[in-house]
Amino acid sequence: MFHIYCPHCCEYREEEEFHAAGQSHIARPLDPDACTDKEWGEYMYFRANPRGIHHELWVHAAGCRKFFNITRNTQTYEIKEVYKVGEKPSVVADEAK
Amino acid sequence: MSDVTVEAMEGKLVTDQLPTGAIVGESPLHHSDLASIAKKGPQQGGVHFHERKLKGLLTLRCAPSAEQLAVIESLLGVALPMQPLTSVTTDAISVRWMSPDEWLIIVAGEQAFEIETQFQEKLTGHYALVNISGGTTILDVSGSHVVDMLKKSTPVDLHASEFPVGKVVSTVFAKSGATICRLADDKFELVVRRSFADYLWLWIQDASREYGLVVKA
Amino acid sequence: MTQDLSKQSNRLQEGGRIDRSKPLTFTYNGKQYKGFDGDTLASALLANGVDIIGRSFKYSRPRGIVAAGAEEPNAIMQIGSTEATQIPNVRATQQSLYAGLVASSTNGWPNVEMDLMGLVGKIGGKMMPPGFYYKTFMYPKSMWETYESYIRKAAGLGRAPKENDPDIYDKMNQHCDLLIVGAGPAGLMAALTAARSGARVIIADEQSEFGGSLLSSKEMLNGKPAAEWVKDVVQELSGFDDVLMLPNSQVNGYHDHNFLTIQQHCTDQFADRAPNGQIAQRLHRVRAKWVVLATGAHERPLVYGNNDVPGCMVANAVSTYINRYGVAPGKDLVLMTSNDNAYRAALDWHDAGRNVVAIVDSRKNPQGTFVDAARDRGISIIVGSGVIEAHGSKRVSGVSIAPLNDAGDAVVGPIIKMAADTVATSGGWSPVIHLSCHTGARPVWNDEILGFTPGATYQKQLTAGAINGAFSTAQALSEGVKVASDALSQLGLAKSDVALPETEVVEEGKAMALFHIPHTKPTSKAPKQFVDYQNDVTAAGIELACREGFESIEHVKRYTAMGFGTDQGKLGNINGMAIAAKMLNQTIPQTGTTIFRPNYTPVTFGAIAGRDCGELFDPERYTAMHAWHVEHGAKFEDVGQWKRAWYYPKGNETMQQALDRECLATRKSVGILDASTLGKIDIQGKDAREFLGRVYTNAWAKLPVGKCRYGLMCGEDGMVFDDGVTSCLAENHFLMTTTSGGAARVLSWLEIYHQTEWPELEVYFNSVTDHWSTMTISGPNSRKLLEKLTDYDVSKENMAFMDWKPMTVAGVPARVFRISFTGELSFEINVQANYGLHVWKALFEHGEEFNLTPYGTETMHILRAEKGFIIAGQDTDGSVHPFDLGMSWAVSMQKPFSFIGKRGMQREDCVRENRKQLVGLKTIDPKAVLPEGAQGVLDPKAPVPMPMVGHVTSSYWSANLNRSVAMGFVKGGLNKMGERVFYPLADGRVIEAEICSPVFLDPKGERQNV
Amino acid sequence: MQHYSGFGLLKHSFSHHENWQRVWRNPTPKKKYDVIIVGGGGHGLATAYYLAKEFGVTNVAVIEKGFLGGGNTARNTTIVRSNYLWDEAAHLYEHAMKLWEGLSQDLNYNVMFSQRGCLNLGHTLQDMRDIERRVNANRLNGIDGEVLDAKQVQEIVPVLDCSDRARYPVMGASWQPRAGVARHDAVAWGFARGADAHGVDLIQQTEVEDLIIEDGTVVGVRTARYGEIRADRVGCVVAGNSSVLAKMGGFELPLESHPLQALVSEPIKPILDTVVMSNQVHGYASQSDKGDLVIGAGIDGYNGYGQRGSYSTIEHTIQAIVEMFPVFSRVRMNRQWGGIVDTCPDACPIISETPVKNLYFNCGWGTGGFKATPGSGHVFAASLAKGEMHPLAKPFSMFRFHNGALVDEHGAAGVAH
Repeated sequence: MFHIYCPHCCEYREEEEFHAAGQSHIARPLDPDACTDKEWGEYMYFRANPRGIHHELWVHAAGCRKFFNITRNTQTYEIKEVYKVGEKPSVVADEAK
Repeated sequence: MSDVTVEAMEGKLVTDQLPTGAIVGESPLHHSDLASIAKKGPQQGGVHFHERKLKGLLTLRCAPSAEQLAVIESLLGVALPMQPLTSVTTDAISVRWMSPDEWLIIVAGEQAFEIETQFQEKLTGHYALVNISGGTTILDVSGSHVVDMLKKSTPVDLHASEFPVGKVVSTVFAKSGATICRLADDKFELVVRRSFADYLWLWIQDASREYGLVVKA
Repeated sequence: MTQDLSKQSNRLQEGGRIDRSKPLTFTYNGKQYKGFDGDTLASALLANGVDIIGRSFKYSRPRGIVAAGAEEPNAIMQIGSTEATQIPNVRATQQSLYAGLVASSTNGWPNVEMDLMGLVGKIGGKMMPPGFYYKTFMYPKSMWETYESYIRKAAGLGRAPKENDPDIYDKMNQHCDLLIVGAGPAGLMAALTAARSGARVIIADEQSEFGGSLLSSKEMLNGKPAAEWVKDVVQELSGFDDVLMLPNSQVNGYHDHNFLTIQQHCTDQFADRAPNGQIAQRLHRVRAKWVVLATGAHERPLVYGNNDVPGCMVANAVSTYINRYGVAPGKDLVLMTSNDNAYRAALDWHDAGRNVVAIVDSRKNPQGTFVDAARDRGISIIVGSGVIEAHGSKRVSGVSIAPLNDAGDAVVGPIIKMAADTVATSGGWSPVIHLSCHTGARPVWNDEILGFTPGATYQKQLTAGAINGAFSTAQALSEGVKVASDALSQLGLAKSDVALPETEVVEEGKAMALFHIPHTKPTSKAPKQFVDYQNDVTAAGIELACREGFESIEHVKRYTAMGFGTDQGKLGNINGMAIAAKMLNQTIPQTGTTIFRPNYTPVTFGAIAGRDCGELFDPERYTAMHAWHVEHGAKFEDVGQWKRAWYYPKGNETMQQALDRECLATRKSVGILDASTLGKIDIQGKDAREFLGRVYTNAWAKLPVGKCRYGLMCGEDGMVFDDGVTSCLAENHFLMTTTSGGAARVLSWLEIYHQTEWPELEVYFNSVTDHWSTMTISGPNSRKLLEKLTDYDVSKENMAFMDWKPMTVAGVPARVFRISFTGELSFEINVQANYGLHVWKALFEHGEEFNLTPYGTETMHILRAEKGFIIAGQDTDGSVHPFDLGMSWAVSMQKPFSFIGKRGMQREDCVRENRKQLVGLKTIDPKAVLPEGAQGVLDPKAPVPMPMVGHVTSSYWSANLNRSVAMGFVKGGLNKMGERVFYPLADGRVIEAEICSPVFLDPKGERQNV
Repeated sequence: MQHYSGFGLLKHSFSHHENWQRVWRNPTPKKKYDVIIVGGGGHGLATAYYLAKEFGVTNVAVIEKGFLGGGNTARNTTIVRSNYLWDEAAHLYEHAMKLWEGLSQDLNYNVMFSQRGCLNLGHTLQDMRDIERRVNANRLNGIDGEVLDAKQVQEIVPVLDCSDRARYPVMGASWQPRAGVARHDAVAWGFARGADAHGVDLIQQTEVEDLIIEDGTVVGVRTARYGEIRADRVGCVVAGNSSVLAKMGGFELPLESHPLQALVSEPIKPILDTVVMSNQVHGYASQSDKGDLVIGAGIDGYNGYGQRGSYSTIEHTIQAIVEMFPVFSRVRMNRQWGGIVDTCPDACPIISETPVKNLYFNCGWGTGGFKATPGSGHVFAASLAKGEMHPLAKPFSMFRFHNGALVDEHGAAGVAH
């Protein structure tokens, strides 16, 4: 049961107020019509799914209804940081450095 | 009848939604006949319940510029609470912070249209003001055991050190949601959606049973 | 004071924390017994000399009580005085005794067969090594079901009640600075330290009283009995507003980020049914800034031959029964130990006036305070030896004692037999690390204390006392202060002064690592040496598992079922690991570790469910007109959480009769539908129009103010997921409608794209679903009806199809949309929901002359199906795109922005030939109504598996057309108009249908355009 | 291989069970194999078994980082059924069902496959439409199934609350009589013992740290414990850890690994004779031969490799069970646990070639892998043996997520099972 700091409400809230919305930083291709089937399929479905540091999108569904990012260790479930949409994470996996 | 007002300045529609004359609105808990319960039911107990009904409720969406802030303050008579989870309450108006770009405004039922009209006339730039009076009701809960009842219903920390008077949170309430504002040490305001009101009323009765529930007219 | 103790043969004349002025009568296996307030069911049974409290699961051997707390494996009872209040599997050592308690033993087989089963166990037991069932019951194959039915008969301990639970349980969310688990010396000291500093503290303990080990020992603190110190501390703690003390409360689960669950027994400690509707149990859901685990330790029994004969106990349990409950569970005690600490059991036994036959110490030269005390009392100590076997069947009658070698793994001398009725053993203490494992930390073996201690964790967790292997009271007290001080400094709270109470000085010699007492015979041939009582796991079984190649401790546990009982191996796991380690020639840490998962002790389902069951299981959402529907006899349909009127039967009408009436009335005159549940989203901003163009498949750039338009919403894969009508209220202001079930999903969909992809677009979305009551009047007379309630000109000229207009209806300002889901002239009237019922009733006041007929969702479905309109979710399933639905008219591929779904619906598989396409299905027999979900084939005579071409999505009897109407998917169906499809049904019938346009009625749309 | 039977048990009881053979060897790996299977769970072991037994490929190693059958095989709720909606999935699961039906005898290891039937409850009109659709498809595909009304459901499960009191009253159900449960550990052990007997090397406690890829072709694996082990073909069957292995191969998969939790009650006397599942109320239960109620529901919404999930999921699951079976209110929950399930966007598996030559993946079974164990192993073995995908596996290529030919089984998969 995660205790999640909402960067908009500026306090910790219970996991029940939030929903996970998948991997962060998957930008919609700017010109979808120029994508091949493979590129489009990868945008829609293919994910890093790492064991370890993961950047993921959550929404404070029962609270302020804002989406934001969480950097979390998917093995230990430790939340390393939260940051707003449009911001970059400061904690990243070793191989991504 | 030519009482239909359509204002479409700024490309938005504002209409008066209240009837004139003797038509009485029916709040979301109308069918529960709280008035009779208030009269005939228990007069003592640890939780007090009151439906503050037929108020004017408006959602303001805006990422206000300084200029917009000033206009809004002049229109509402109070400044928008900009700090997360804060609120302003006066006799005439309550404003609740909901989100970085969202506030809930509570006024007397008939004032909603007035505020909508004034915003329409005076506030420029990107914003939305939405009347949600029909879709929302306010449940005031108070009493010596009100915190115990709330602790059964919501996961937020209600301890005075974490949840002082004036704090407002939107959160999970039972299997629905509510916007909770602490009005006094032992008094809270719950803003809830109409369609869930009956369920929440059942829930609150159940959660209050061991403390005794007093319905206030 | 004189008490009639005659019936409590093992009750001591004095001592214990029981209230001898409050005798209680209880029933066990149909017989009445007496005990005292303050007893547990277990102590009362022992007081009454009840030896056998159950039979073992596999071998049906008689079993007695071995422990005094949560670790008890045998005393698993059925409790309950009435059918509805039966509770299976209550641990007698944790159940407070109350007047009128009714308990019975829980055996695998009915009582009458018990002796027979015991016999079967003795003989058949030899054929039932671990995993025996994997090796047999296979031949002949057809017999397996018969075998299995016998296996199943043996299943289970207690039984579930047959009637519904009359009790209620609830939940409470708690927050604190420190949650202290365990109110023994360490926990109490931590609580006191934290409380004095103003921290918010919750302290929970599974026992009915705080004090932990101090309640069952004769220790002195500050020169007074420890229990008095406990009383003072409890009193001081109860004076703090921010300290919540929870006795009778097990902390059962430790979840991520310091979320813990506590099961508080509110009334079930003194009644099987909560009096006066009180809460029976409360589940506390705690979020703690810091957690202090002061959970203590469980004493480990030693494993020896026939160690399950009633009368074999854990040493500390003997002390607890004597000191806390005033019960000596026997007369002649043999204590076997590998450490000094356990000597206390013999001392307590002796001091209670009972006979200590001998202390059998595996060490050659024990020395220390307790050893000296035993010698002082003249108790015989047999050193360098072990009890290799207990004798007796229904109660211990004696023991065999033999000298052991230095390693403790071989008998090296002659056996002495001694008479005794009780064998107490101790192999040392296992820290209660269960909670510390729940979030994934792996325990660490500590050779000093011969046990596992909590592993590293990132949870804000501190541990104090015996859980760390700090077994002495003095250590526990000082660790309690230390962890509280650490937490306080992390919390930024100033620490106030707390003085440590003065403890007695105790010298203890080094303990010996001993788990499994050797026998003169090899383990496989020796009398059964039980490791896990509840699952009848023996040392021989573990050795066999290892010999067969199950080398991982997880394999051993799974193969033998060790640790899978309701006690989760609290007594046996480490002994089992030690036996496996030895067999595999490894150390214990090499063999693995022992991981515990929630729950620490079992938790009542009702308590976990709390009040979220029955009528509060899930919200029922109501529209403003709900009470009217109820009053008018509506049947309801669940649509998401909404209760929607389904149909309104009159008198004795069947459903079909009611539907026929509703359908005919609507098409002939006028019907009314409560459509308030449709999702409604207010969209404002200068980019609202652009946004709509991106999320809908069709064009929105030119929709004029005052007009409405239907749109399809697709995922990025191009598959339809919702649809609805969106109206232009003003240039930068729209009202979107969604399906009733899809409202939340659509709003979330809009928000995620706005917030993460296109934040530059100036637009706001707000749900107004609940704000508006929506009532649709539909039918040729709907205009006439509306005209009765408004002065507004609703003529065709002033209000065309797909227009919306503001007007006053029945005195209430309304927004009226001339849109139609029935194909009839229709008006959708929206008013603020506080006035919905008023307008609804006003319509009926004026509707009588038009036979205004309320209709529900079913008639709505029929009427739209006659027109071939789809319902997202019924005629779509996430695998169809707009072209599959024959709705290319609703897709604008020319829009400049590549709308959501456009790219997806052009993928290779989405543009292939022969996709399933939605078509009308006209049954050849007009009276035959295809079942929804029927699967079509082209050749009804084809052998199974038959190639299927698609299923029926919507199908109804149409009273208006006096025939059935249906829609469904057919492979390549849009190019197969006029061809036949066959639907072979389960009852053997085959319904034949012709592929046709889905529009069965008024294909030109003239009825709605009047 | 030592033959198991009741007679054998009797015989061994005279020698105090001292002479049972090892169930499998504990070999040191060779330098090179024809096929390496990464992952010693049920699916991997079944693959190895069928490779050796059916397809004559015996120079095979199974490399397992922990102990055999220690992943999801050990953590699932053991439900076996084949009533899937789409032809492709239905044929695959039915292939497995047919293998289940003779598995104990084939393996000479009693996997305790108990065909006690499975009910999928319907509580809404749309549920019932979906049930009709699925059962009709099953019937025409030759898979047993019936649509029952509430009264028939009540007869099969007397303790189920089929009254109108329920928030979502039971309207009916689909019923597959051949469905049931099996003993999960026995499945892994039975396949392992069978594979070992056919010469397969089962290498435990050996983690694959990398794939050795030369010129776009996999040629072996690198392990911490034994260094390089070479192979002509490598099949990865590592469930929740598939994305980690794929990354070693330099590609991503359309997978997310989620926690899936399950729980058991304390053992109680037999009360529930079949498997009961509900998508709408969201929970399912069966009773084990030992008497435990075995209960589960859905996955947690976030990615997680921690083998645990959130308490609220457990709470909701138990609410659903108490709502469906009010008489279970006083039964107590003994233990909960979590697995790591690799979920695919269409709730169907991936049995596929990959961008790396000779590297194959069998994954994405999500919450429903156990029931497919023999079928999955069999078709994957056939594919690995021939270097060409088995016809039943072809629709489950990972490349369907490029061309859009998904097999969407969310409806039939419903609550995790």
